[in-house]
Amino acid sequence: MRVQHNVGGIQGLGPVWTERRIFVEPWEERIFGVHVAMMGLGIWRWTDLRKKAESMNPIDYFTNRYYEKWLGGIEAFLVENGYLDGAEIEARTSAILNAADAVPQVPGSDAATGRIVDYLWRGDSPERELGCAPSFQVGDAVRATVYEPWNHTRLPGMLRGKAGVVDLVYEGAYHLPEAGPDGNEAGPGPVYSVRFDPAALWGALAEPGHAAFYADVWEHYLEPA
Amino acid sequence: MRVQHNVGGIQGLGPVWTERRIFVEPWEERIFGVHVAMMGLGIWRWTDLRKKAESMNPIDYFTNRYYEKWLGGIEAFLVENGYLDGAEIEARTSAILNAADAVPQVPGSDAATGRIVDYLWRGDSPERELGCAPSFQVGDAVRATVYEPWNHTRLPGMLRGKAGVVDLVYEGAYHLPEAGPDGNEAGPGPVYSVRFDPAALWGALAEPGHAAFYADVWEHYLEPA
Amino acid sequence: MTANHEHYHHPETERHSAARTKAIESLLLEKGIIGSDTVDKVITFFETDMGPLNGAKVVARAWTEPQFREWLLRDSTAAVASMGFFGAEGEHIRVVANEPGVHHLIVCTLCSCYPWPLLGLPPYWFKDPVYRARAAIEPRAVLREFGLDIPAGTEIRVWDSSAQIRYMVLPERPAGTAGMSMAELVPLVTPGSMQGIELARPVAST
Amino acid sequence: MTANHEHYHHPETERHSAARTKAIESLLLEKGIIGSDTVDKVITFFETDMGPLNGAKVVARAWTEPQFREWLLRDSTAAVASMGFFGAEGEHIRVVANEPGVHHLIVCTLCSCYPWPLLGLPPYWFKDPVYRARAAIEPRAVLREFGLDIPAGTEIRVWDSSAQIRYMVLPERPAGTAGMSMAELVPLVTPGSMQGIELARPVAST
Repeated sequence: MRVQHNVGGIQGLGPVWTERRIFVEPWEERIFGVHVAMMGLGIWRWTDLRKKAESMNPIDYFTNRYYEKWLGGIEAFLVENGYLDGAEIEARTSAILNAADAVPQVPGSDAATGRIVDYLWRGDSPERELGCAPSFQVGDAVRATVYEPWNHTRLPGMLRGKAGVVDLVYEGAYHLPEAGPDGNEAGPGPVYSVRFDPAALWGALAEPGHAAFYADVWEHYLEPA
Repeated sequence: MRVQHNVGGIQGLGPVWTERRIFVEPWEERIFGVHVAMMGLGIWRWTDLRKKAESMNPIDYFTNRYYEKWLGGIEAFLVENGYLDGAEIEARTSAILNAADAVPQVPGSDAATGRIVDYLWRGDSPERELGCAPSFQVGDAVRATVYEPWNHTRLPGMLRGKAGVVDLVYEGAYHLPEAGPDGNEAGPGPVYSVRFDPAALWGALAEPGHAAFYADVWEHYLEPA
Repeated sequence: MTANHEHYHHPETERHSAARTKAIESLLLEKGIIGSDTVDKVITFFETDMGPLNGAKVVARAWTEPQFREWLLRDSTAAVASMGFFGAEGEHIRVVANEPGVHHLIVCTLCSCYPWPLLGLPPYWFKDPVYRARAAIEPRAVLREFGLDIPAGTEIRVWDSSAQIRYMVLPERPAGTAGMSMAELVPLVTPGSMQGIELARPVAST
Repeated sequence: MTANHEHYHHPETERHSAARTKAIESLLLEKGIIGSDTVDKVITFFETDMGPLNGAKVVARAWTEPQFREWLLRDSTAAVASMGFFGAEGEHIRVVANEPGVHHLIVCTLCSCYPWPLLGLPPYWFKDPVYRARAAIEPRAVLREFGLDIPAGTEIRVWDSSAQIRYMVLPERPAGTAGMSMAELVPLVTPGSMQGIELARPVAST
């Protein structure tokens, strides 16, 4: 089990952290900017970031702040994919720690900035042509499949094996980037908004009176209930 | 979900701690002795300790050492059940921290020690008379029920909804101390040794070639598969 | 030994993370992968073009134009695009409307999906695993921690953004705002009211 | 930021835990709930009466007496009780025997169930959540971390003590021990060999 796939409903975590700021340290805004640049340049996708987060040590996942996970994921990805060298990151980090002005100022790529701003305005929709009609319609009882994802999933773990009712059929089809050990991604398919009864998901642990939990679920994960 | 009910198969935890000692700090041996005393005197049961551990903040559960959980559980139980007062524990702890010889020496109960050693030799079997014949026999396909335990369970979470084969029917019946919100314990019932295919439990995450995972499962948790 | 709530700000760790971030940015720059102004441009973009003021304008318009409200709830993506709000993480938008007896709350249990063009970037609470774990199973208790008491008779609907649709809550229009202009209404639409952790701000009693 | 492996020994925390333990023990004593010698007696009990030497004697006898071995595997609780090994956490014992092509490993994924009368108290690795998580799903990798390589052709059977039965592994008798007495065999039976994390010690080559 990857704990990160089963976050919804974990017991005993204590009070919510009600921090309303987006960034709590200046470096967090910078690493977010690097992330957006990597997205806009096609260097990585959300899926790559999510794979990193979903494969973390679960204790680190819960104790590292949000952007600490991003920083770790971005660095590991850039090294694994040959964009940067681990040793040069180490050396540069040490240089910066030892003397704040150690970073040479070079112009970089102007074209890159344009592409990135363009991405922010265009977005990157996973919508694809629908190959065949959706199998379910509004009001159908559906059940999420029981399986253990290989490393990345878009089916929240608490839904596995649980039945709900289709509340909405989204138009079109959306690319599902989940892959098994063979590396092939599931690909495009219909997506449904499914209403689940919280008591069916969490039994007596669900808050009394909690009536409606909705999740967006790919047809890939559903069977008739 | 209580993460503590789903420990078997959690991914990404890193290397095993191969520490072979039983106690790594002298106080651990003392709190273990207090635990045994509480067992022998009928002050608490394993179930009480387990309830405390299973309801912990999961991050604390994974990061606190074993006997840190016992110490926390024992202290909370003794206070909740009126054996000790929280304030007197605090005051005594401070006194000890400030002066090592602050503990008055009093004789205590000699009879208690005898009862505790007797418990160690007698044990405390949960075996009970079997009310009715076991429903399953060796070779039967069985499936563990899908449910979310209220606070304490003896069904490891990774078995929920999974099918296995009865490998052995234990003689007699055993008390199952699991209770729901109403506080009533499940009571005595047959127990089976059930063989599960690791790939059925954990899919592609199971170690290649891992062929056999056996668990002892109360009939309470089983249905025909 | 409790793990939450301090969220681990150790000056040494932060100093190291800052240096590491700067190292990565400066190396990407030297290799010509990004431009010297790239990260600044991204940050400015979210300060000027993608923030909760956009969502507030959508809400205020829905409060004042019944036809727009109907369009917004039927085809959220097109309706908000018509006001110029679109882009990354806003390719597919769904607006859910609070009404008497129904309160909506958004969460992303798997990560931190959020409608950037309408609300900007998500606040820390939305990204923290504790909110994500608890909003799903005990929304009423979570809302109380944000200071919002939802009456027992009101159904709370929790929306988990587990696919590519990004959610925004259309809060109820506060009492005593009849006849107010969009410009007057927009300040009442707090970010929290569009996430479901609070109601739109009541009109100040003068 | 990795959470494992240090297992959090902070002198201040340990000092505090020690004082708290002493506070609880001394208060229970003052209230007449326990005796002044209770905790010492318990500790002595495990040093003298319940430890892995018991299990080693059972194993050595099973190696040398086929009839006892048969009884031990058929009715473990009765067989070990006949040698004087019974008591708390040994009310229901099950001994599983290694053989060519089959290796056994014990775990308790829910807590730390362990056959006290045969093996004493469990070592830290057995109680640690990381062992409990990983032994269940990847026993071969875990055994390699203990220095034991199980050939691919050997089936590893993992036993989870999820009810009240307590497990012990009967390791295979090492080669070259024919004719050895129980007294000579007992030292070959390490605690790890009865848990499944190692094999019985080979005979020292002289």
